[in-house]
Amino acid sequence: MISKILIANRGEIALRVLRACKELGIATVAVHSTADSDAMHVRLADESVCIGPPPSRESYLNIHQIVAACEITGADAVHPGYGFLSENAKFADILEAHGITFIGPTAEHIRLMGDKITAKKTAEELGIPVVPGSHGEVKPEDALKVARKIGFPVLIKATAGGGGRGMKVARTEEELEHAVATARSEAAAAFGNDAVYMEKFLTKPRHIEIQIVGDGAGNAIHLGERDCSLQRRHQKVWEEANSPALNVEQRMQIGQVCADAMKKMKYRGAGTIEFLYENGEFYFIEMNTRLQVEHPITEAITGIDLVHEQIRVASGAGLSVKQEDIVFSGHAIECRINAEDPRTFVPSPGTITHFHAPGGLGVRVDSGAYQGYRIPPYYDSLIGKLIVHGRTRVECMMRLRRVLDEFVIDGIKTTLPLFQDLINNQDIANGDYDIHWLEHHLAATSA
Amino acid sequence: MISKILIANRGEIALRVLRACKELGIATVAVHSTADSDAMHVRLADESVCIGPPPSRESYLNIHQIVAACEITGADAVHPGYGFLSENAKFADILEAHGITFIGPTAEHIRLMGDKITAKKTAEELGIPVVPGSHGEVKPEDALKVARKIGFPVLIKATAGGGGRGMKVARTEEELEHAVATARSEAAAAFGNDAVYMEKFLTKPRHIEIQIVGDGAGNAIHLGERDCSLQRRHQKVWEEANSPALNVEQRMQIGQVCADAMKKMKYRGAGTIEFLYENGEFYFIEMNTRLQVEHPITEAITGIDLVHEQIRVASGAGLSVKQEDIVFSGHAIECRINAEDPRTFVPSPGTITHFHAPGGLGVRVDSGAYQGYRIPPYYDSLIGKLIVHGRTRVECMMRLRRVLDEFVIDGIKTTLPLFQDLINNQDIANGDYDIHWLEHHLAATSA
Amino acid sequence: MADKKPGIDQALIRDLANILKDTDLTEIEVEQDDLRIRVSRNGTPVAMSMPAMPTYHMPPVAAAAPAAPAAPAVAEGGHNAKNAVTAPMVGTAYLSPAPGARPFIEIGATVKEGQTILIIEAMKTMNQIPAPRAGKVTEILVQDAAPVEYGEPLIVIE
Amino acid sequence: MADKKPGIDQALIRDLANILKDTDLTEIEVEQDDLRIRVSRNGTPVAMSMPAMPTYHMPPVAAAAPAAPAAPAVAEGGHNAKNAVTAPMVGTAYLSPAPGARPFIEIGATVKEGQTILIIEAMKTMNQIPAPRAGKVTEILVQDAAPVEYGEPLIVIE
Repeated sequence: MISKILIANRGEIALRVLRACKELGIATVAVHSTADSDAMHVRLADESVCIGPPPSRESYLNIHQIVAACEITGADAVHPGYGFLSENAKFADILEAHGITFIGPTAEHIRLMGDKITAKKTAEELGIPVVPGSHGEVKPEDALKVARKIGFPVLIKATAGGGGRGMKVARTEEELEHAVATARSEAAAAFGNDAVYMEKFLTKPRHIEIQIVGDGAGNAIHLGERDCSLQRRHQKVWEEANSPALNVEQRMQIGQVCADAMKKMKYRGAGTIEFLYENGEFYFIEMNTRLQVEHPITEAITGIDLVHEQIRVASGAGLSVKQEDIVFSGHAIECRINAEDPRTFVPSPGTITHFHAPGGLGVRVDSGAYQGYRIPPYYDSLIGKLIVHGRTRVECMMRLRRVLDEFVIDGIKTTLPLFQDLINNQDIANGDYDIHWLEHHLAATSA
Repeated sequence: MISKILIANRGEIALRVLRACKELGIATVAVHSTADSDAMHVRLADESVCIGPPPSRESYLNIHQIVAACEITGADAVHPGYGFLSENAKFADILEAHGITFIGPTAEHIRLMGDKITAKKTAEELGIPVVPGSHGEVKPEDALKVARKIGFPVLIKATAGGGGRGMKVARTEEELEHAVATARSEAAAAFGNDAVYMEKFLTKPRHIEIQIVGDGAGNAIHLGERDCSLQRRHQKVWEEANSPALNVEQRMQIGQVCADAMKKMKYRGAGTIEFLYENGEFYFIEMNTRLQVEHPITEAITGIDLVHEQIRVASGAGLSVKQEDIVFSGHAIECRINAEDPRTFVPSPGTITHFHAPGGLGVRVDSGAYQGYRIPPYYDSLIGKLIVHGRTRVECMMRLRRVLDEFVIDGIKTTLPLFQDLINNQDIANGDYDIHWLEHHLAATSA
Repeated sequence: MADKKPGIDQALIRDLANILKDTDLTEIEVEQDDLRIRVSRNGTPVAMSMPAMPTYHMPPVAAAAPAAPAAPAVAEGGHNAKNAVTAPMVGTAYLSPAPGARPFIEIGATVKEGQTILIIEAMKTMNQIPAPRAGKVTEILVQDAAPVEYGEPLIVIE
Repeated sequence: MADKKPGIDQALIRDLANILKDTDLTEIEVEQDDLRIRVSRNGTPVAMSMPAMPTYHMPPVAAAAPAAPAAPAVAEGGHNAKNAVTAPMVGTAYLSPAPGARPFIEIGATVKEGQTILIIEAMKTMNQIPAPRAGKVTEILVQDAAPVEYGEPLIVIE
């Protein structure tokens, strides 16, 4: 069993993990850079160890310092949170070599899913749907046959390519010949190689991801999906569970596919399988072999504490629930509160002069911020997450609206006003958005 | 339909009601005394009206001022919260006469349940179990027969009595004759009338109450029970749902009895039927024809917003759920945070210099307090409620323990330390307490 | 700076108060020659505590009630709170006994103690509000048929 | 600075307020010749924000790291942070090369720059910590075999 966990992270996720540990009666060690000695999780931890100066590579990414902190505190397990060392296979290896439990998957699985090409191949072998393509070069004379098999629109890409050159979209059969020819000549010019291959082109996909947890011994469950389509520069901004786009059958079907794949793989710990979703079809993008920022919306609709589960399976205690016991109840939305200008998204570190979290039914705030807390300028700008739950999506949205009116964070700029804008938007109200929606919306409203 | 609700209350419950209104898209009017102009719900309301000076009788209990505030703001309904005018039948009558909806039961039902004797009679007629007794005078020669029917221990009371005189307990048949004789002679001496009657005597009862909601048209549901046995001077301190003492059959059985009674009565709105519970039996104490302070624990385990339901039925929209759709999920505990010394319980009004609410999964804070808020000395000392939910009672208790460590309220004394004491107590951990437990515990620990 | 010797330099105090406000300080103390001034504001002025919250008020009732103990010195509107007659009840204020009739009072009028200065209607009842003292009406702060809350200043009698 | 004699130098007060803000102080008092100015803000010094929280630390590591930018002036232990040699890494400090052996340094000893003053063991590796400068050892702040965190003061060389 695990008796003392070192939390190898900072910010809201370090606090999140600390809370789970306390609720399981497990002692905690906070490690922190000199810039984070006032952090809330450092104050609340049973023990704390300063592991280096502000730059992450000298503190939160410094494997030696973290292992040394385990040694001097006697921590027998490490929770890596997300980011930093959470998907670092070498870290997992070193911890294992020192007899310290890494709360996450095996180093082998981290490596497997850490490489995009291997990950896609593995996913396909495990029965997870991937973007259909030509599996190699397509000759002009075969282009139509392949394209018909994939289904229009298709994307023609240089096999040697990258950066958009030698890349063309064909939306119809009529456009295909020209697109292939152009792509080939561009590829020849750019890379000295005119070989192209073909993939399905998604015009308005949603980002939908499936939460899974495996026990490492062949049992695995899924906890439904999250819709994270609202993104800015590939950063998720607003997440929902369940997705407004899926029905129960779709949810349970793709969920089961993912759970089955994880069973085959004997995956251990929490993980997320990310898809693009369009017209009823799922296309694998990647797998994150760690906790996600947006995991609380899954917790809201299932009542299951994912960090508890991570710690359980890491300690060999197995999963606390069976698939058939999981009930999806209501709807949840998470808003990521960043210390940023809500229009320009320029980071806004500084001292929080007033902080008042909203309360009442169906509201969760995960934040290490407090009145008087100084946000250090060295790390990312996420200072808190607001998670709202309701019996229906409408109830959840109405609740979010009232909650946004109550949340006070002063002294710095935050993205709260962005959510007050979104909550009043008709497309958002309808759940009618794709991965491009937010960028378009921001461009339109800033013009 | 209701379009604008005047909230005829203050403090956390005014904020609670305001939140529900906002989530339903209903405009709000806060009324307040001059001492409460800085209250959070006043700041958040769409409109506010100052209705008088600090003393309650000139403001929150001043029916004329509140009705006038409805008139000038055009509010078409009033939510009375709890306390103040919430169980004032005259207020309900006056509002009705002015064409304003009272969000609560009919004045007739308020009156019926407001009188203890009528309430008990009504409850009995409706099939609700009451304390078994002799229904009138018991002669010495009939005492044994009656006592055997009721079951020992029994309480012998002067029919003309009060204040404990002419009151004796008989625990066994052997004690009965002497107890009756003593009670009669005491009664004769004290009241000039030696008539006595007999009731079941409860030695270690728990306080268990059933939450009901009726639509006023003959439909009613129950939302399970709350165990409010932990009391100090008849003030509830810590409440749980479900009760650690009941099993599912007992819960559903007494719940159904209460729901059926409310159907017969055509009760409208939320209400609570309070019982003493001992050895598997329920004994009616009284009915509260309003929202209770501790309603959030019921919301936590059912996901149902009771204030939404109150507003729905008041507006004639009926209940949003059927009995068979109600699922009791997990366990919830509420701690009442009072601005009081945690040992002497002397009120501690003043300015809150630091306020930081706990966060994370399964935590709800209902409080109008904020950093810089000055607690006025004119009203009760409840400044917030901490509600914690978990999948099991153990998870809930572990969560409560970690949450209590996070909650910061400085500048005044609060009862938070009392809960840190209770959470570490073995009897509390076992759920092994009755209505006398807390008084005994406090007496023992202060000695 | 105003030459108010040997009296107290009120303008200076006001300046310091403004600085206090602008700079978010809670206290300023200045000592120079024989002069010593200390200005302070205790704790968290309410207006600062939750600035991000929308604090809508019913427009006609927006003026801070001078009876509010929190901030009597900053009663809005600039009138002297001491001399204002405040509403003893919630209701609708009428400046004349009937629509179109002559108003009870006008600016510049002299009133006697007990003379009706306006009516507040509440719950279908017309309540005559008497002048609490004799004097000259210098300001009428409510409009005819406007809603008033408890403690709201109605007129100024000097 | 503006010459506003004999009036009060308001610009100075505003400047002090800015300093107060920038430095996160709660009070500044300045006295010069006949002038005395005190500005204060009872804001929220970080250390006060959450006093009710239990802030357990591992006992041997309890002393505030002087490298922490938050509170260099209040580094515990009373030693002069300027002259302290701080731990460049996390680990277990050893004052002698082997159990029972003579310690590397003693109080009062003179050390040369680069001379090993102690060892920090981390991840099974013994790291020799050299004296950053020559001087006299006036304090040894760690005990033999005690865990140390990054930035923790180890010894004082003066």
